Amino acid sequence: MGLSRLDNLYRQMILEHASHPHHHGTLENADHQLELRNPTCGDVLTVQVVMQAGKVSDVAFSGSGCTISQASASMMTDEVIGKTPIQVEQMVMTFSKMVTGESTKNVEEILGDATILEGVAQFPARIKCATLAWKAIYQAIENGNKESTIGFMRHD
Amino acid sequence: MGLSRLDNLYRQMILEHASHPHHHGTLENADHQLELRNPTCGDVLTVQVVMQAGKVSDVAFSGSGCTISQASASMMTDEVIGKTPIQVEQMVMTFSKMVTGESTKNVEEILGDATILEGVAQFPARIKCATLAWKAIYQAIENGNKESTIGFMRHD
Amino acid sequence: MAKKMNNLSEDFPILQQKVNDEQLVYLDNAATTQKPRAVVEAITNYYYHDNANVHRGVHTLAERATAQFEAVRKKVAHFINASSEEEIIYTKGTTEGLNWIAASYGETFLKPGDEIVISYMEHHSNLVPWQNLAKKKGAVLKYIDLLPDGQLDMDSAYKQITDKTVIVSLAHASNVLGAVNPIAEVTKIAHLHGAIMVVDGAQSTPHMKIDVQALGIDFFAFSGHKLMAPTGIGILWGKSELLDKMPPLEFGGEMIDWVQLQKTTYKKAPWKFEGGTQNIAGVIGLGAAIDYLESIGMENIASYEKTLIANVLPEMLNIQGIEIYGPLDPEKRTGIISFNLKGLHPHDVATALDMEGVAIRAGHHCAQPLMEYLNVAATARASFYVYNTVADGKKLIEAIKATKEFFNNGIV
Amino acid sequence: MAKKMNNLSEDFPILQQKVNDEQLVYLDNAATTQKPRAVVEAITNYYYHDNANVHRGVHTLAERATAQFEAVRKKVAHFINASSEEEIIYTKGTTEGLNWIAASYGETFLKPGDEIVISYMEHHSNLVPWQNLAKKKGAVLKYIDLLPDGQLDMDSAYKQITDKTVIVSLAHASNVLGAVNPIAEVTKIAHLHGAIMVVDGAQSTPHMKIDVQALGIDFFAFSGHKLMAPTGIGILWGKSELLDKMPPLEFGGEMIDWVQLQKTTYKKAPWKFEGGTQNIAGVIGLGAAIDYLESIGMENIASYEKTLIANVLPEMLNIQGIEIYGPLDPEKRTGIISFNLKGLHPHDVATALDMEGVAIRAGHHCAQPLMEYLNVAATARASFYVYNTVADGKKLIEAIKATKEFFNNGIV
Ligand SMILES: Cc1ncc(COP(=O)(O)O)c(C=O)c1O
Ligand SMILES: Cc1ncc(COP(=O)(O)O)c(C=O)c1O
Repeated sequence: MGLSRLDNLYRQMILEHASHPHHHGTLENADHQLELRNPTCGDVLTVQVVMQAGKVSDVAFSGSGCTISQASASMMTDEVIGKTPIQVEQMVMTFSKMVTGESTKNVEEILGDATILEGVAQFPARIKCATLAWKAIYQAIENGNKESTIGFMRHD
Repeated sequence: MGLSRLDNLYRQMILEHASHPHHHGTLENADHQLELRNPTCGDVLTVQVVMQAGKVSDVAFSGSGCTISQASASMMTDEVIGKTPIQVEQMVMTFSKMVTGESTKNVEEILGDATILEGVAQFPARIKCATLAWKAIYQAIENGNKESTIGFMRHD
Repeated sequence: MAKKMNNLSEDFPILQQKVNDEQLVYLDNAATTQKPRAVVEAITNYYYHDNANVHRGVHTLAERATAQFEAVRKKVAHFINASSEEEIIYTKGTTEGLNWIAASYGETFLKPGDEIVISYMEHHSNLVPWQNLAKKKGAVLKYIDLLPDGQLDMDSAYKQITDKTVIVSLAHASNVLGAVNPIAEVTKIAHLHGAIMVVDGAQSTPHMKIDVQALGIDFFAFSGHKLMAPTGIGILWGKSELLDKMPPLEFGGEMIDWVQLQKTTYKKAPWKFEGGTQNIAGVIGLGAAIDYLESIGMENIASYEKTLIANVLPEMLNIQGIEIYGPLDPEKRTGIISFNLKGLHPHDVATALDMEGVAIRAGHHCAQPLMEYLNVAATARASFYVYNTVADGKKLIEAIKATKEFFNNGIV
Repeated sequence: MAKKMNNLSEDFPILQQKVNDEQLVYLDNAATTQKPRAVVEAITNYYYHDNANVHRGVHTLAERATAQFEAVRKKVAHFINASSEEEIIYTKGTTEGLNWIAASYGETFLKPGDEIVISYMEHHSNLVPWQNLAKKKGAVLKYIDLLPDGQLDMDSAYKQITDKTVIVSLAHASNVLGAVNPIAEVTKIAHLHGAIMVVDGAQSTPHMKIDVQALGIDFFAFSGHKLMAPTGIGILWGKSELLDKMPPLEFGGEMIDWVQLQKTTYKKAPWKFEGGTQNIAGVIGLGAAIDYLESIGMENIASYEKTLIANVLPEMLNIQGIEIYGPLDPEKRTGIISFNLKGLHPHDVATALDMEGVAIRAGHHCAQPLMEYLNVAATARASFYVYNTVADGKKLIEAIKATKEFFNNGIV
């Protein structure tokens, strides 16, 4: 039956992250923050980052969304803590390649648990849900905004 | 050979009217005048009318155009002289029906020599060329303009 | 009835396919509809026999193309009961039609302080053009409230439409709630205050007999692709006396009467609005779609869809944890059913249903202010058309139940 | 070369027909072109397998449609060598593209007293939008002269383009004279004076390799239907940094980022310009047409057409009483040949040729100021494409001769 394929997308760990997301909430002392909207469904995600000694020391996200976007955000927050902006950038690139089905190296090493989202590649309509949080943190760090700004999600 | 069909359109009398059009020129004392443009080709025709005792007493046309439009204009001028506005209207309607292939009564009686243009019905792209002069005189009389105005040719 | 309803799907090759190993059940008709063979073949036939540019040509193909192109204009006039085919303007779709009214009529006649009245249920295409116009002109954009079941609140309509109102613009049928609005009644209010009445017919024209004269309205826009016609073709209807007063917007091509170096005169409506080469094959396809719809009969389509909904809706309401938006009485709605399942995001629902072969949509449906009004981030939306069957409805219900099961228990 | 030129017509079912009992010779390609089977089948295939609305959908068909729709954008970018597919905007055609530049860029950046420079050979679609813009903004519309053989007069270009010039807009190739304009050279002049360079590519894109970056220009518009693609689809290309500064014109649908009751934010270019459901099947067909053209090779098409013209033109010039407008050197022109026969109106010529199966156009070709400049009421125009052959050219010559005979002697 058709639904059995869903297991490829909604792995147990993903469902758990979605129902009990890590680092969900807001930070008082964020150095960077950014609001990003998924143009397909209108879901909004806000990511806040605290940097210390050139590394991400704390991170939080808020906003509602689907299972994939919530789980992806939750996993992202777990993985970026302790990373430098350059490392985060590499993670975002790797993640983006993974979920669009492009081949890329050392995925597990770079993405850790978030590798479990690779099943999204078989669900092209959900790629944007998965990448939302990653694009948000990338733009947040890059723009260096203390004030909340609204970022752009590329359309394609 | 394909060209032989042209005889249906370009009857000898039509070619003669086109090369030596009747009432071609301008009138000094026109009661009504109107300029009409064939939207397909940009040809322009000006028709002038003098009325006397409720009848067309003189008429002239000017402007360049194709064989069909020149011949049709020339024949029109021959036929409308001495007619009342109501008669002219009937002629214009009858002519329009004839060249679009609609059935209508007493065509020869109403249109006289201009009946020879009935072959136009087989050349739909040329209907506008044939009707230009007739629509011009109809609008000229109806609008009652002493000043030259520009009329509208219906698009279809 | 020339056609048997339950066999219609045979006319649609796309419906005879499996998606994710399951028979396709296409329930995304509010987004776009599928095309019967007759429409696709009309396009093919046009390109294989008659293709030429219209109006300007003397040769045989050009004449054939022009005759067909203009014949469809007459057909459309008859289809919506316009008083003349000269009131029928070819557009790209509903969005372009509504934008043109705003950009031509609106920019010409609106003054600072004037009011434009729309409702909370409008599609962005019948909202943002007015918002933009209001901002440009210093006018005020006002919203008519909805009743709790999603119907237009007529008390609010009476309050919002005032002597300052210049334009009232409403969806004939909502693309989210399925609600059908009492256009004739609102039009009377609008006209009482000297305002014009614009109607977004994108979601009504495919599903019911339209009579623009009986509605008493001033403008009406709809899209071909939502009624089995090709993409890229739509219709803007307007009353002749209004069209005559409106400036054209796209200059060039057949809309022109006479061009001088510093001055141009234009043709009459509708041609003055049709700048450049039109979507001729789209027009031909639209004609074939109207023929197809009329061979069934718009009244028959409407009543068949009502039966379908009367069948599906109670079963959906029986699903635990479901919330359905819009009126529940089949007499007051079209075949669009927006819903949410408790604790599940509509995006996840749509993905799950897709695995079952059931194509629905999830999101804001280009109606973000309505989402806010309903206090939801998004909804799932199943939308039926005349080729759907009771069996399709059953499959939808089953798939929704299986989806709930999957997400609640993590198993299939 | 993957395809043999002399067999191309087999790919075009419409060309395999008789018209007025004579084999059709279609020489009205400047008006619109015929479609190869590959293009029509791409449309059919889309409607029979993948049709859905793009961008908004989660289900399988929507995903397929979106992927194809966006893939064509990449293909077009490559076809005209744009630096990114984000510079490729889908339009209805050239006319819409040029109008959008005038209405968006022009209305935003033009000030009273500014100058717009075009030429006497422009199609109304590249003339009336600027005329209208100039009138609205209190700007001045100026014309570059032509040389006696119909080529752009570069001395005049140097004179007309000044520091007051804000926009220069020229046809890449004339639809009457066949002349190909030295766009790169004019662009340098325009840029020297701080003006932007707009190019009407309607008559060049079908016939030669386009490289918008090599031309150095700022905007480029063309129509699908003139290069074997469906009607109702065209492309507007613009430099990203300009598109980013331009306001959208048609509001609603996928061009939107976030809509609030009184305020809306838009997507980035190109999507912000694409309001409403696009001509999706038209886009798919455009992709198939580009594939077909590239399977021949744009350079091969250009050189084949030059050979064809080099063959036909001298024979036409030999006809007594013929006047040909435009440059006579095949290196300086496309396959458009406008002509008149002494004492004969072009309308009569076109009707006569149609009786011989030869489809040409007669009229002002939407270039009334050029007609005035040439001091003619109208011209006949034969226009060739890559599926035409030397035999088609011969048939044209014969038919012209027979026409002369008929009208001069009243006999066939
Ligand atoms: C030079 C030129 N520009 C613009 C156009 C307008 O193209 P379209 O009618 O496809 O918008 C044409 C074709 O008619 C043309 O030949
Ligand atoms: C109610 C309503 N209005 C307008 C539109 C816009 O139609 P289109 O995208 O065909 O321009 C739609 C469809 O998306 C709609 O449902």
